[in-house]
Amino acid sequence: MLESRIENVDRAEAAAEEVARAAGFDVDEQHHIAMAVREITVNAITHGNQLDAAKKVHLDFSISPAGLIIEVRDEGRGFDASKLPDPLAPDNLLRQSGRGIFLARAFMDELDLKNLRHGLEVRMAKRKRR
Amino acid sequence: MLESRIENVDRAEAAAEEVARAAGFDVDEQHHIAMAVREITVNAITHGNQLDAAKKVHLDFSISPAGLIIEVRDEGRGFDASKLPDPLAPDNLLRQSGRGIFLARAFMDELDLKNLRHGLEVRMAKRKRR
Amino acid sequence: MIKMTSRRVDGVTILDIGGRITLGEGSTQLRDSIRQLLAAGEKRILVNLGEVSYIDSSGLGELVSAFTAVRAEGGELKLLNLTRKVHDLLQITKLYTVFDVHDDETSAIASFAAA
Amino acid sequence: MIKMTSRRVDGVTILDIGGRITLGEGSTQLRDSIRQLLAAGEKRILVNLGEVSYIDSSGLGELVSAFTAVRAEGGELKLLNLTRKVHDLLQITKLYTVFDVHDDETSAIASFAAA
Ligand SMILES: Nc1ncnc2c1ncn2[C@@H]1O[C@H](COP(=O)(O)OP(=O)(O)O)[C@@H](O)[C@H]1O
Ligand SMILES: Nc1ncnc2c1ncn2[C@@H]1O[C@H](COP(=O)(O)OP(=O)(O)O)[C@@H](O)[C@H]1O
Repeated sequence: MLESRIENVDRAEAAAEEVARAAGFDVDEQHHIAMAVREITVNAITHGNQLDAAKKVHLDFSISPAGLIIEVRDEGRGFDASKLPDPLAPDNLLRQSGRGIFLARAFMDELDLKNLRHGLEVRMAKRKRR
Repeated sequence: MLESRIENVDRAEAAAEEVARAAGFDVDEQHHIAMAVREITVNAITHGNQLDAAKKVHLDFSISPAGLIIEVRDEGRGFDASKLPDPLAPDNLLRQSGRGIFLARAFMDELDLKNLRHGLEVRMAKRKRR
Repeated sequence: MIKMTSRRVDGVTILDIGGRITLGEGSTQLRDSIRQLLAAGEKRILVNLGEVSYIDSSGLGELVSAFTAVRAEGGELKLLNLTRKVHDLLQITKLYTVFDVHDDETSAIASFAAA
Repeated sequence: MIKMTSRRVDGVTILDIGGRITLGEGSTQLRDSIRQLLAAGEKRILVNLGEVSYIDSSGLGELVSAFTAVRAEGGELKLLNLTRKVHDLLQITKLYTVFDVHDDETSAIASFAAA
């Protein structure tokens, strides 16, 4: 259970790092995977559940021969991902926020956002290099 | 990816412990969950995949408000769980082996074995105390 | 898990940071430090990230805010000693093109405009 | 991550174990140590588990095998200083009823039959 508290971000991140290690990713990849999970969990807790401790975050790690699949699901209202501003656009470069999903996407091989009836589901995948 | 090597047991165990911590379980519970994953992963690698490095173990951790669900799946032949000997029976007490599933079951709230077409799936659940 | 100390060399304030600049940890301290320096009239700030192990998007945002806050006061904020991780992060986010980044403290200090 | 040393006190061999007795780590060493002791004619063995942090089912199996191996040679194997974790494990598996378990080294040594 992840209550919507910021401390739980560190826990989710540490769990992701350890799972990535178990899945056989190297230390750089472990760091990138952990960071992606951090960013997406922060979003789930702040934007999704809006720090409402009654709302939870659901976290799923799946280690398979192909790599690692991670799903983070919150109980918020979701959002329209097609409206995500590009943090690299010159007008956005000096904005304080708006780099979380961008970074998570950069560090994973796949990142899909899906609005569920109650909440946002983010599904990320990282494939093993051979 | 978990290749069928014994080192990967330690990795799976460490991952389980960290995920259990992230899920908010206390240190004793973390240890018990990690130990259950260790026992079931050892079985998957030795009895299931029979140390064949070409065969993999699939590991899934799911943190939800209710607790933690863990699935371990191998690519072996499965077995008939109804024939599992009771390690507490007086005749079995001094046997060297046969305590793995028993211990995993003792440490988790639920443990179900399912023979799939190719391999055994063990699904374990641990609920949060309130 | 964050350490922040400042020292003054040749009219430039060097902010040495160590640890993590992440949401809830280093981000707030970084903001406070920059505010204090600006309140004290220090406008030439060199942020030494050599001992920073980790920056997340919140920490990056705080660095950008520090940069724009100092610039708004007519000052300059530059970066010193990026670890590989931090360097990669600035590259990916194109913030590398925003910041003046140095590897050598002496030449970094010299690069600030004279008072 | 496993330490195993033996010492002799009043005709009893005390095997001090530290670390993990688990598959691939401590289990094999434990088996080898017991074999060596039996080969050397040592049949009164007190296994000190005070510094053992972790035993898995493989380690438990190895302890049971050690117990039966020593008994088969007409000797005795007893346990000393269980941590709470190890104690719980022996309780759950009913092995607590198999082993003679002691908390005090002196009285544990005294409990062995005279040679
Ligand atoms: N779990 C979520 N629920 C609702 N909205 C979200 C969620 N995650 C992200 N968003 C929206 O997407 C925007 C961009 O997120 P992100 O790229 O992580 O940057 P930041 O969090 O810094 O704004 C957020 O500001 C928010 O509006
Ligand atoms: N993943 C598996 N695939 C096939 N057989 C299994 C698997 N896991 C357990 N078994 C069978 O169940 C038995 C009991 O397992 P367990 O309780 O863990 O004790 P042990 O592994 O010490 O024998 C094993 O000996 C094996 O025959």
